[in-house]
Amino acid sequence: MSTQIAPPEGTDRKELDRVVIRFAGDSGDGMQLTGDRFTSVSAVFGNDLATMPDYPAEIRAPAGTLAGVSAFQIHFADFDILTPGDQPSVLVAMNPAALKANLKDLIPGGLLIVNTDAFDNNNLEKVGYTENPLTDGSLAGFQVYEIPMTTMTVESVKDTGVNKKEAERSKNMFALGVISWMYSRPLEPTIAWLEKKFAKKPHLAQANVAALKAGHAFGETAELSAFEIKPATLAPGTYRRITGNQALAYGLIAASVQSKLPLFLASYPITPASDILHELSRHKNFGVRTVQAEDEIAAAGMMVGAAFAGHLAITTTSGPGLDLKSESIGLAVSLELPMVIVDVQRGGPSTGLPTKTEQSDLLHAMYGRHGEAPLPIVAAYSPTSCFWAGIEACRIALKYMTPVILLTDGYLANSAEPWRVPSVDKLPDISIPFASQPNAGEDFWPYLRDETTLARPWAIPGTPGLEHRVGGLEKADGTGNISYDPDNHHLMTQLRAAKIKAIEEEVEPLEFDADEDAKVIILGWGGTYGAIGAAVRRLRNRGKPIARAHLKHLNPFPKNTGDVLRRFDKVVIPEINTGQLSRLIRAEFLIDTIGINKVRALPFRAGDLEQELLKIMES
Amino acid sequence: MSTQIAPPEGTDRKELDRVVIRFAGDSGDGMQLTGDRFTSVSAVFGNDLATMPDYPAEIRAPAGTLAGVSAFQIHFADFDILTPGDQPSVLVAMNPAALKANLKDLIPGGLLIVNTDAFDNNNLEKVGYTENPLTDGSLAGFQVYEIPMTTMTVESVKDTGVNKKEAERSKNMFALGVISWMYSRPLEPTIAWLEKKFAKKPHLAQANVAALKAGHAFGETAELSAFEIKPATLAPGTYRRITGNQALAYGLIAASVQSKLPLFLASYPITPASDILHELSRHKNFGVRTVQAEDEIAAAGMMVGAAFAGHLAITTTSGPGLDLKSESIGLAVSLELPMVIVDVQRGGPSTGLPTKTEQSDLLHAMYGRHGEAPLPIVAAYSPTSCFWAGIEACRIALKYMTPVILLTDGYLANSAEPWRVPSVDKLPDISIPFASQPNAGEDFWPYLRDETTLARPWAIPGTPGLEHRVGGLEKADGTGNISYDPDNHHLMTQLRAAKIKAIEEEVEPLEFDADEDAKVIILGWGGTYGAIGAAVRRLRNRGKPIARAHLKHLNPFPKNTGDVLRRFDKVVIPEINTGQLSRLIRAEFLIDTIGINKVRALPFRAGDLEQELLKIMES
Amino acid sequence: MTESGNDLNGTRGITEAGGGVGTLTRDDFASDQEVRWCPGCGDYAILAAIQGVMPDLGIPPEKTVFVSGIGCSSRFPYYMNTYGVHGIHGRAPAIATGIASARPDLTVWVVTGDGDGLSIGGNHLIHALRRNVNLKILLFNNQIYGLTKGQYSPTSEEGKVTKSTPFGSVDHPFNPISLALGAEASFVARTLDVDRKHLTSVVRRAAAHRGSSFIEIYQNCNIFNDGAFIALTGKEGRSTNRIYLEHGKPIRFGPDASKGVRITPDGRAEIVAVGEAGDANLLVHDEHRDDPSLAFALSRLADGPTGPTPLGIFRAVDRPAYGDGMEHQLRSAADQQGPGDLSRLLNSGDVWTVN
Amino acid sequence: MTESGNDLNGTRGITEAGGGVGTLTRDDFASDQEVRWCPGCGDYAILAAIQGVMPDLGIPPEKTVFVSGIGCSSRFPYYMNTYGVHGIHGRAPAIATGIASARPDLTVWVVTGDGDGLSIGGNHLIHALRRNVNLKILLFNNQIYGLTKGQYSPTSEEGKVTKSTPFGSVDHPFNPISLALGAEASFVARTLDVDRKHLTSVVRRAAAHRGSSFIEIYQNCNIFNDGAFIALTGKEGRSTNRIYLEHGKPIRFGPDASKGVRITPDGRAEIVAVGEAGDANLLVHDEHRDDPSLAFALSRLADGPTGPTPLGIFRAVDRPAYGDGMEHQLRSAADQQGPGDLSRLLNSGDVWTVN
Ligand SMILES: Cc1ncc(C[n+]2csc(CCOP(=O)(O)OP(=O)(O)O)c2C)c(N)n1
Ligand SMILES: Cc1ncc(C[n+]2csc(CCOP(=O)(O)OP(=O)(O)O)c2C)c(N)n1
Ligand code: SF4
Ligand code: SF4
Ligand SMILES: [Mg+2]
Ligand SMILES: [Mg+2]
Repeated sequence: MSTQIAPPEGTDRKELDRVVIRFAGDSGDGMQLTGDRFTSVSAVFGNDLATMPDYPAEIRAPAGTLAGVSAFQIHFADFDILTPGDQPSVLVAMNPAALKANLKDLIPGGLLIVNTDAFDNNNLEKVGYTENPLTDGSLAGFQVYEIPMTTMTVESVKDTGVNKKEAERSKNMFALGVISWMYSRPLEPTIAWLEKKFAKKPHLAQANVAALKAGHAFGETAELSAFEIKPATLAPGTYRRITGNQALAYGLIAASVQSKLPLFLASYPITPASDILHELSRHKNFGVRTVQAEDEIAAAGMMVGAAFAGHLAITTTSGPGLDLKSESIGLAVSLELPMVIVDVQRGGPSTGLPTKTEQSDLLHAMYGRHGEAPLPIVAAYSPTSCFWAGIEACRIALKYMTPVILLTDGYLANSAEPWRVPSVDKLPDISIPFASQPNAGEDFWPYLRDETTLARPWAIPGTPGLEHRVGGLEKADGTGNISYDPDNHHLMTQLRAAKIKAIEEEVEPLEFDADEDAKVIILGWGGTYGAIGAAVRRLRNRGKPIARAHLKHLNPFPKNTGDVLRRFDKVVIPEINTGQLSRLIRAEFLIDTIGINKVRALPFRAGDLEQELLKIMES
Repeated sequence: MSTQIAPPEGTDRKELDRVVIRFAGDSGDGMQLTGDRFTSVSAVFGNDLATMPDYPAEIRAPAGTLAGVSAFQIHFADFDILTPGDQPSVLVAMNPAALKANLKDLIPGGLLIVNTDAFDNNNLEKVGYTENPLTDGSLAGFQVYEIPMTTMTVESVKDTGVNKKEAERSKNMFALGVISWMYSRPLEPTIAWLEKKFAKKPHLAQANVAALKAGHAFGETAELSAFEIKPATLAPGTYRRITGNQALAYGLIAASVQSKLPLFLASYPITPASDILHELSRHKNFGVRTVQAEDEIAAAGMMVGAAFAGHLAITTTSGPGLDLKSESIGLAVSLELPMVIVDVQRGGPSTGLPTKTEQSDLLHAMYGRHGEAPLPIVAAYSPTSCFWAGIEACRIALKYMTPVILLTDGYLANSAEPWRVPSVDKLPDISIPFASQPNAGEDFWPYLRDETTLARPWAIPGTPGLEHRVGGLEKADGTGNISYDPDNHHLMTQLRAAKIKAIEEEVEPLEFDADEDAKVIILGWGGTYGAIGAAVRRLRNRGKPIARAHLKHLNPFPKNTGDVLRRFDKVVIPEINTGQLSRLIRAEFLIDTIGINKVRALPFRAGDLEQELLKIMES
Repeated sequence: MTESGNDLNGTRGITEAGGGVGTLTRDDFASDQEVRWCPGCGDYAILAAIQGVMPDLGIPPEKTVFVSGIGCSSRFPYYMNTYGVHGIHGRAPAIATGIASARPDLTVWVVTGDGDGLSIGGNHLIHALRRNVNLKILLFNNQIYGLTKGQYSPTSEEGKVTKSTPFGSVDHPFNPISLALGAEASFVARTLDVDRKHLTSVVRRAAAHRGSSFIEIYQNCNIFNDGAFIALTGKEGRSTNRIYLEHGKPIRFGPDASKGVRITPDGRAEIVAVGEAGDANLLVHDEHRDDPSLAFALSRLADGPTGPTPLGIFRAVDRPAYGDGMEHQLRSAADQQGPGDLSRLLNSGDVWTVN
Repeated sequence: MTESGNDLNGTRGITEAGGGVGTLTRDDFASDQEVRWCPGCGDYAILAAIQGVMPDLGIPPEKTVFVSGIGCSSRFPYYMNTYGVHGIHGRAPAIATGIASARPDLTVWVVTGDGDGLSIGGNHLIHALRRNVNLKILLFNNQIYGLTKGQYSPTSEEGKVTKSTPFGSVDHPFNPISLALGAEASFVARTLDVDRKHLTSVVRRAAAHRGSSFIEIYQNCNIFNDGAFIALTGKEGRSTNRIYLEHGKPIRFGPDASKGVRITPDGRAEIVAVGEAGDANLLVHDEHRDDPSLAFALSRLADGPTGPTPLGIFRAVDRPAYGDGMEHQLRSAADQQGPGDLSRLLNSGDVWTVN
């Protein structure tokens, strides 16, 4: 850990293996952009990295208030890392609000860079500081760089012809310049980017570039600590950064291409899922149809309609929207048509904490429909895995003629990672044939099943001779005619369950990674993958033998799940909920589980997990 | 069993301990009414009884078709009985369709009474009989009474001035007369009832009475078998017959009276729950407000609003409606306001089998909301217990300031039983005080909790000084102000769960009833109570030791549930679903369970259960 | 049949309409399922009329989809030998929007009831109309909930005594025509179950309209609301109360066309005796008027079908259909950006290479 | 305070409005919560106006309830020191209907947005209007989804480029006034965030109306849809484009009131130069006309707020309020059947005794 703390002084570049920086300022201060630029440069430079934005809650609060603080955290390193970092080792605070909101996270002895210009009485009062923390000694435990960033920025841009407001707005580039010098990031890519962005307003480009350079020069002149983080050794390939939401959108487009079906998305905006809709609506040249429906029920209904019509039909939402889609998903189960419902989980219950993350919709996805209405559940586990998850969910939906729920979460959705771009010709062919002729003598029976998959045929409108009606009333297996026969209902209930259960035959077995002598296995699912990995790494570094496994299919479970878990004395399940996977594992396998459950609507910290696991291992 | 079969001949009244009669005819034949009259007379006569109507599926099909068959089954006995009977020992079939649809249920050797007039070619063809079953020998295994009911009815009413259609319509009274003679039921109550019903159309009263008497006389003249079923020894008291839906409506009115709160019901019609709305809308003099909302979401929203406004707020629905209410129920959990959601379960998934029964919404009730949104679940177990369940659900809701889900089912809803009318002064006082003054210095904190129940105060509009705002965003415990603080969210998540868990402290312990040496316990919930009881009785009659228990609280479970179950080698859980309670028991207690799961959208038959249980006990 | 590639039109697997559209008969559109409405139900007449007119529309069964919600009326699709979805309560317009916007090559019909379409499904209905989705919407208005056995509906008259309102309902009903017009509907009409000729002609016009066609069909539920439309169907009312709207013609009705409709100077439609008003002062009906105010005023002539009531097409104007707009965007995106290239997409943005 | 018995009015635990209504001030209605809209948001002006007018209405804070859904606008209740429910998206009218029909003694306000009220919540809105529930509904129309950061809404103009419609939207917007009128609304008005005097006067009228009052308030979202109402708020437009409707007065507007509105013989509202038309031929506005056709015609003067646009009260007619009808039934049932007696109820029907 010591390598994370900046050395007190010296212009020699000290080598670090990893750094976690958090940029924090007012919503209007451009912190997301600053973080994003720094990330981009670091990625191209070759570090491994992970990022996490932390937007203010929903609406833009008045400048300078706590509610208005916006932050962006980046973790970058010379090795493969797994999370955006528990706590920053470096905090850039552009105003008192940013300091107040974020200081508690900075590691002891960490480096604090403040824009002193913003620490006037007015701003201090707004957030309830009675004393100026820069002078009252309360920051003694940190290494503080006080920089009058606004003044210096304004000074540096004075020849560019920008007005005062524009000048002050450039201070985020000044901050970026400072940090770039300290962590030896090149300025050129950002200069090029600024020039492109402000191509139509050259004076703004000039001012931003001037501020950036001024910050860099200041770092050098003031002999701020300087560090070097070597590139990580990543697998060869072409890389790009990608967030979970974007990766998922790409995954769905890929599924469309690989299934040779046009993509149809009906969705209703909701945080943190909206960006999937936004991204997909940009790719009309792929034949992607996007509909912003009047509500989630309509979106789900449109999905059902498009599936009936022969499209690869998708809807995306978050918790409250999933509630509303329940009835339509139940219809989809009864119709046995392929479609994918994406739920980007956020803090609940009810409106809850809409911009935050949680894993609390698993049981809802599993059971949140009246009657017996089973369906497969797939979960992404890292931002880039959303690409895979999108394809996998579509593959299962099409092969088994069933709606599939795909779970991601607010953390995965907004966080970015470097992504090794897959080669398109390695992607699986997931196409299935439409029914094209009668299957029962002269007749077409819409519920005559495939013997292996139990899937029914998909006959789409436009196909002469296969006209048929489907609906939510119970239907006779085979003919699909309405049936109130009790035994048929029992049969259909069993068939619908068996079809989903049958998927386990081709779900890849649960991989696990166990040290010799490991007595404890940590079982995870979803977005905790990185944090669990980092915690396991730490335990191993301490010489503690441990095993881990991560579920990507939540229904059905991989066939070997029970066997894997039974090898160990203790099964520990960390979840950002009160124990939902635990409940499923216990019910399914009668295996005792130990939950680590923090429902803070934030990702786990690897350090906290490490401590909790240690306690469990030692008890 | 032998007592159930009618003896071949003789005019002496043979004593039977119980009989199961099914009246079956076309929708237009008045079978529900016939059954109802027979039931009423039997009840007043003093038999114990249970009934089950079997309506045709949703719409009135053309006369004479299978889809149009309507049936009514009554089980009556000289001892306390538990179910409407597995299979009729007597079948009255008014036409070929009724025969075809019901014959498979008649016990071997059972008594079959047919209206031969309806067995013409036209009617036979309509239901696909190529030969007349009355003549082709296919009924050899039964004792058949062929009676030309239509002709005899028309003849009997010819002096009353009714037209042909009206005359023919009276044939159900003829049938009732025949059966009344056979089972020695008095005619007077029915005559009085008919005279009241047709007070404004005396010729119809006359005709119906004439037909009734003619049937009775025919029975006597033709020397049909005649039986006697003595009154049952029931606990002393005033009795009436009541269906589950009606009992529930009364329970809710009682809860209103006992809580001193006006009752507010917002509902959207849906089978089989609509009758609760219908019943409650008749009692405006109790201050009951009923709103037929535009849909279930609105109904749930109105319930939430009425609860905020200080009413005892209720919504009633069935499966598809419960789906739609999910989001509002989640809001209710977050608001911590008292209200009751009644779900009358029916066959699912989707539209499923709307007029049939099922127990397949348990997990949906438990988990069917996004986020962590726990709430109590209460289940009625017999038609009359719906009265208790209505009060109990309201009691918990008020005491713990929480929405409660009350589960009943289509079987309980429509079936009738004799009900010993409770004495009003024995009903519990379930009132709770509204908040009337500040609770935090000068301020009112809407989320300042009671230490024992963890309930928050209920301050209703109109109370000066307690103005406050509630909403679905996460709120700080105590003040109730919006809070995005991670630790507060964790705390609130735990508090919401702890509040529900705390209810177990005062849920009555799980009663169980075990034979010495019983190694197997049967655990049930909901509407299977009667069937399980009958099966257990049969096993005991066979000398098989067994234990049973029935859960009335599904969340939280009674505190001793695990302990009770662990006393036995095998825990058998019969459910009309694929094992929903099983999953909860396994997850909660890590106890292995053996499910008996028939998803036929019909109540269990005691005989089938007995067989299944025997198998399990002997394996 | 195009088996390859990801086809913008979503027509993979679809053959072109087989020949012989001209030779279609009513039987081609009738399914083998037993019809299960109550004897005497108005739904039978509507079914007969629709099955009768389908062969004339020139669209083969396989290109036709019937979508419904839940209700007696919503059983309709089962009886049509076309593609069909019996959806869930109130959601037919949403499901149909999915089909129609995915597949502009299909003709999509929605069959709904006054409860299904105006109570639980009201929102989807008004949004479909606003968007002008290419749907032919048939609203069977029997002013009651049939399937759930007789509760009042949003079109039941005030004071209606039903199972759920034993003391009479206290809410004011919708006028479906006014509501549709307020929701920007481009084609709005009303007809009657028992008037087969009129029903057929209105349906034919609706089918030809590109965009949303909304038809309110007064339908008698002889079990739970018998005679609700007696003012229009009874012997006398038939001739006195039906106001047939005909484009380009002065609105006259009643025995000997002795009554007519005119617009008052302050913007109301009112019924007048032709003799008094003078033929020239009668309103000449104009379906195609862009401004829906005239159609709206006509819809207010009757609050409920208890007196003189307009039947026919209130409004029929051209406006781009939703699916067509979407289709246009797909085509022009493909034209401008070239067809989607997955590899190029995945490799877009700031990429870097590790060797 | 009545502590006993099951009180028909649901007023158990409620004291009568404390004295001093006349002495209420704006501060009595402002909560202690920090207001968190974007600086410059039109919501501030509306909040100020509402807080300003509340003391004049004569209803104390404890008898006032604000109910909202989800959206920027829906944060409104937090800033009012009254009872309040911040509900879920689109459901405010339903929640408020529950409150208002349970408690006719309260004044219930609904604050909603164009997405909340017209997209997801459209059905509840039109049903509340049809029923004439005693609600004061304020629809903040900024023609955009603010809270979810800028998607188009059902009032956004066609072709709108937003995050979810990068190529422009393809759907036609609602005209909220037309929709409300089509849904039988008894009180329908439109006003403007920046016109405090007008806003206040309209709100005052809405508060006095028994039944549903629907007010569309044009509200600028300076972050995601800045300037949407510039035609009415910009220096020039302000005087040329605001058509203030005043009951009983000929409709005139523009510089020197040089323009006016008249009804064409075929039932349309049209804008004319007063000089040409002649003062006497101008339409005299009549809010109270039972037939909503005139109000509807006026609503069609402007498809969107980009040219001359009517502001003010389109319609204000009396119709029984839903809760009052319900209340009436409760009272007359109690009068006729006597107050509920539980023991009698349970023992009703066919009973028998076992000894
Ligand atoms: C979500 C849901 N709520 C309620 C129902 C029950 N239900 C079925 S049809 C219907 C109303 C039918 O009325 P209408 O639409 O007028 O059709 P009609 O039967 O009169 O043709 C209702 C309430 C349901 N099936 N699903
Ligand atoms: C069920 C559900 N779906 C979606 C959302 C996300 N959401 C919150 S507000 C909103 C729209 C806001 O637009 P509008 O009503 O116009 O209010 P504004 O923010 O513009 O004031 C959406 C889609 C949600 N909270 N709940
Ligand atoms: S209940 Fe009414 S609408 Fe339904 S089928 Fe019967 S007559 Fe027709
Ligand atoms: S996003 Fe728009 S509507 Fe929302 S607070 Fe900001 S300016 Fe106002
Ligand atoms: Mg109807
Ligand atoms: Mg808006």
